Amino acid sequence: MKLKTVIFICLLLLATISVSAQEGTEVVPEADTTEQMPPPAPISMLTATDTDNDNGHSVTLTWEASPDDGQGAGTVMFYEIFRWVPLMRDTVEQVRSELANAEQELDIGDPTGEIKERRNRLRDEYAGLLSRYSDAYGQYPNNGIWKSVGVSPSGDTNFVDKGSKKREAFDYLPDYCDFYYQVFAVTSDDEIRTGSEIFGPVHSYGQLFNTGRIPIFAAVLFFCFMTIYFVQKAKKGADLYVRPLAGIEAVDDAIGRATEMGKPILYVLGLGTASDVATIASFTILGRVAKKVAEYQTALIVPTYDPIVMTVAQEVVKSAYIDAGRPDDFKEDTVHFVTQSQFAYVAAVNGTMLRELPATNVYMGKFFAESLLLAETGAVAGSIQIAGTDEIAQIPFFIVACDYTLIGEELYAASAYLGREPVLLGSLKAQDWAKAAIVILGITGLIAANLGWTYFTDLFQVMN
Amino acid sequence: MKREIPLFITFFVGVLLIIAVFIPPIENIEKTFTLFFDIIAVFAFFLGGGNLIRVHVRKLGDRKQDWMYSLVTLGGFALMLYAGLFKIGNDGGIAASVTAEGSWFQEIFNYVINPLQSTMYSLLAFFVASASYRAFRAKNKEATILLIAAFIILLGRTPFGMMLTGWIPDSFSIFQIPNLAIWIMNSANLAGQRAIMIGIGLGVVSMSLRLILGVERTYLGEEGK
Amino acid sequence: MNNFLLISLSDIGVIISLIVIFGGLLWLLIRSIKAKEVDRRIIFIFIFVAVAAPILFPITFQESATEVVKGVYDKIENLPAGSKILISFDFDPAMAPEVQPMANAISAHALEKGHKIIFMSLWATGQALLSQTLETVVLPQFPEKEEFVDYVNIGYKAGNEGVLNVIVADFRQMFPTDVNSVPLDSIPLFYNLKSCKDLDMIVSIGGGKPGPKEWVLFVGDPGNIPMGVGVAAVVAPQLYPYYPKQVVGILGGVKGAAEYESEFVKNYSKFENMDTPGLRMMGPQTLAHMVIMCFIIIGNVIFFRSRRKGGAK
Amino acid sequence: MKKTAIIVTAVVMGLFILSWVLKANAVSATAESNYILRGFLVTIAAFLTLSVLSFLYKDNPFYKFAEHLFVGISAAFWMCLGFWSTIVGNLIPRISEGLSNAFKVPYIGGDWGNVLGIDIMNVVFIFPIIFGVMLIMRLSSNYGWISRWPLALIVGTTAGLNFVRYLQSDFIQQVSSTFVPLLGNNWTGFGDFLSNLSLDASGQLVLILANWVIFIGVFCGLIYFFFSKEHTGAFGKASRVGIWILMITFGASFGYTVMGRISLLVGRITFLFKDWLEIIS
Repeated sequence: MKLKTVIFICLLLLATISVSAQEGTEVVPEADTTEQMPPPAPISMLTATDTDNDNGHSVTLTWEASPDDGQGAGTVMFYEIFRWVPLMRDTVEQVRSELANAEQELDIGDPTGEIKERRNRLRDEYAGLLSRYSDAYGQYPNNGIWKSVGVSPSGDTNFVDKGSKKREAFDYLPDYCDFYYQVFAVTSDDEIRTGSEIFGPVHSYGQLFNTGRIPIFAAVLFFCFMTIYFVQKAKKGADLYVRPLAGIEAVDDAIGRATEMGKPILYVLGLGTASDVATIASFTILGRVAKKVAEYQTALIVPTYDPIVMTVAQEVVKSAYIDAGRPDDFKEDTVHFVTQSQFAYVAAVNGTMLRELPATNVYMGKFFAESLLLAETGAVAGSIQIAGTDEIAQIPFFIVACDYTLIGEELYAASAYLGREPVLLGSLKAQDWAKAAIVILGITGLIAANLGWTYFTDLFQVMN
Repeated sequence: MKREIPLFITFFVGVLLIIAVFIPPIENIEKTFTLFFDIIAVFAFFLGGGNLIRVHVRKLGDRKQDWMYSLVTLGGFALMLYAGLFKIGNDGGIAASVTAEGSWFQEIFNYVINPLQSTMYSLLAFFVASASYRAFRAKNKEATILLIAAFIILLGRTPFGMMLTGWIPDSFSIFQIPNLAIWIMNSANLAGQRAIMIGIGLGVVSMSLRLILGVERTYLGEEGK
Repeated sequence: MNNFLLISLSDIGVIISLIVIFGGLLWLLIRSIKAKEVDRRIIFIFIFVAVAAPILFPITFQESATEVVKGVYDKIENLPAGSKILISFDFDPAMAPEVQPMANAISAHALEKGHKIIFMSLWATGQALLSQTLETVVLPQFPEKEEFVDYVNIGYKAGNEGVLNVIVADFRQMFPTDVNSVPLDSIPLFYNLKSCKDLDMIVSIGGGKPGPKEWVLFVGDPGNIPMGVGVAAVVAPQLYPYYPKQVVGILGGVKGAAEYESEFVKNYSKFENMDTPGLRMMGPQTLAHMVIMCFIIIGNVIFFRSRRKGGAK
Repeated sequence: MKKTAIIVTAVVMGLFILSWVLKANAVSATAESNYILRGFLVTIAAFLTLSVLSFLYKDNPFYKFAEHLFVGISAAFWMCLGFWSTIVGNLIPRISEGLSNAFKVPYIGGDWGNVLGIDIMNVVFIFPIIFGVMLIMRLSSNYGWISRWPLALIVGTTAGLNFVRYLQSDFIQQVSSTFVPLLGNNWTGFGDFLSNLSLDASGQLVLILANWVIFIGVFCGLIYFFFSKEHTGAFGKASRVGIWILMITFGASFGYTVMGRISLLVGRITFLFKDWLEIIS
């Protein structure tokens, strides 16, 4: 034990000396004096192709692992990939440095505006040079350089050489420019490495259509077709059934109750923005509530979280009052902005609930942690509560604390249900058919998976 | 014109973004549009701030109930706006980060907004309890299932789950309550979540299509028709 | 199992608060038989006391370790002294309250058993948390243990799963030096340690990606090295399919940490007074959970009694 | 009534000032230089915390004060953040070099190239400004209708994005993730199958059962969400199973989140005891 410690301290000293001696350079392991290992076997079957389904500027390489990778001598630690890049006929570098100088001078000060002019000229010239990158001057193997483009750990058999599409970037990878590739199998000693055969020429280019996304494309077409078909059918007068939604039926009763009690109705649109689908669905329900409220001449309070939502809600409520034939009863302050901070908004709405004691609270839209804060305070105030949200994590809280809850999709369906317009009902029907498709595909896929037919499940693989 | 142009804008932008997904050269266009969205949303702050001031000034003017508190709101608003827009106390003036340590803006955040926010949030601990008491009652079949599932999971999170069922041999460990809780989370809970998610997904898709086609237009401030 | 409450009798505060809570609940239960509803404010008071009391007077419940937690504990317990264990800190400060207690307890346990530990991290933010464990657990509690001989900190390397792919075959490729640029070859602990395959056990603690799952798939499985994992509660269910073949055990969330701590403290009386944040955090949790469950029961008693009475809904 | 309110307020204010003095005194023991301010800040944080907690008893003037302060300050907080991060951080660097210099943010124009010496990006990013101004036009009663244009842009953008995103993530990927092996992967015989009911991978029956529950649960759950067909007969039964599955989901999720909610309260109470009262370390 003691001996060990002494050795250790000596080693440590040695190490510190060596570190301080070669400050700034890489630390070379001192103690490693094992004998030279033999170079590993090279990789085989190197191929390089343009990366599919992208906007160019990327090449994908594949190979077969070196026999010494994992098995064999097991000495391969990683692979280093090199690309041969042709040089340009024009003096790109020179223009680039001139440009850099000009930029620097510009930073110091430019009283006459002359430098800026020169800078702009150089910038254009440089861009012009780079745009001709593809008619590069180098012809393999002359007038080009090998450039290391990356490493890949052992066990890997592919590499994506992805460059920037910006001409001035250091890793610019031009399209339609002939490249050559070589892959080195490297051991733990960086010096001991073996190169593969050189593969080339290959160039990258952009595709116009992303074939990896065909499953999505098919789903888009399927869905559009279904919707348009059922909308047309509904327009021709087919009677489409929609099952009743308890939460929506309850809204009308609740408004009646509020009128009897002479208390207001509180409508909370949640934390969504005007672009959240839940909020948009909520606008439709708000329109319906506002119309009834206008008819019954009950008070309505709509505190909002998002200014744009406030704007839209004002429009919706206003037109509901106009529809109900009571435009004069509409007060701008019915819909008001509170604050765009989650818990401050909740604090204010909770305060409103306990002070105004609304007969009914309606929560429709996007809700987060505040769902239960609102619903419990509402319960304390003794209000009837109707909720609907598509935030899965919050549905349980509404279910527990509210009288009626629209679960997820029911919230969207509610807007179609209330509208009762053929087009809306048609789209609802299409939605159901898509669900049926899921059930059928799911069962088929399940059978396929259990029988080991991977080609069916592969159909659903979406690339990036 | 008041109605057609907005509908056209929605249609055009929507279709453009759908197509862009399949066309690599323009697949990043959504980033630009999202940025547009953010910028427009900031302009909306003026609307929001304006509305806030108007509502509270009116309350003050009308001497409505609790009008004094509106002074607190307006005072806080003005103070924070002053601290934030002029970067009071930020070292390095205009180039400093608005939330730099030691600035007024950050201090107010740390000692006013943060305690208020987290205390509001922590009220949930109380409300979770009162909601459980009120709502987890075996009123009917559905409510009973809800109650049992919640109770098993709650029990599984305390040492009592293990105490009650720890004697069950390991090869039947599924009946030990903590394990049963995990199993429920992994099976029935997952199934329910997934069903809701698929439903919501289709609902969003369908609603988006309705918006793009101009069928659903309440967001423009008009009833269905 | 019988005395599940570890109450030091001197701590009167604990007893008073427990009496208050459970006496109160009992009283409410008796009242509930007469179908009298409980005011919400009473529930609030109970919750407040149940959370505040364990903070004021640390109440710890002896957690009995479940099988999955015991798997990790027993593995460390049964390895011969001097075994080499790697502990990877794959988490960030947001996750730390939940998983750092696990890292601390496992480190203390392993060092106490005389094992040698290699600390590392796959997360850039994990490095600071790693130093925290060194400063609060390793240095003060094990002053006799020497760096480089009993433990070493090789720090963080960027590359996520790539790092794992390399170190399963060779440490020096990815970590030529330790965190302070001391070459691995000069570190006694690494004399006979070339790759992960030479380790006796790996413990990955985390909850995101890369994390325990990646360790299992990229190192534990291919290298056939025993793996223990500690994860945040939300991801724990996803790791069960790997137990017990691919991982020897799983610590899930604060509860997992508490179970491990309680198992450790129970068997090593020397560490009786060790800081056990997992157990400490479980105190308020357990009491509050119990209060909530009691109120659910009370609510149902009231419901059934009032229905029998035929009272109004 | 009024008298008691005044007394209560006075007492609370007195306690508050006392706490301030004590806190400042405690802080001054450390190296902190402006201890009076520090003491005030900690005390006000504690005061606001208690004010919000008092809401649990009932609505009261302290809560009203905290609530109104919170609303005012937070509204300005988000406005300032929006201004500095979006307008100064994202918009200005794209439209004008001069303004970028004035606000000391790096100019990032030129990315999209020049046409006739004009930066395309400068031009394109004028659009959100125009739309933003249109939105504010809402305040005018005559031209309010023009605010629908930016709204249409916003809705169109997200409708387009959501349409594809949800089709991909919910339709295609969720379907493929229900392709689970219902018979298990490594069958070890009936004896093991029936005798080993542990949760881990060796418990065949348990794993397979979970897969069946997921499979049946997803489909019955979906059936519950059918809107255009009456829920009667076999369809109605499946939909009922669907509701049960949903109820288990809701109950389980509720129970599972309780722990996180309690931690929040632990945090607040620790603040009161430790940072304010300093009765625990």
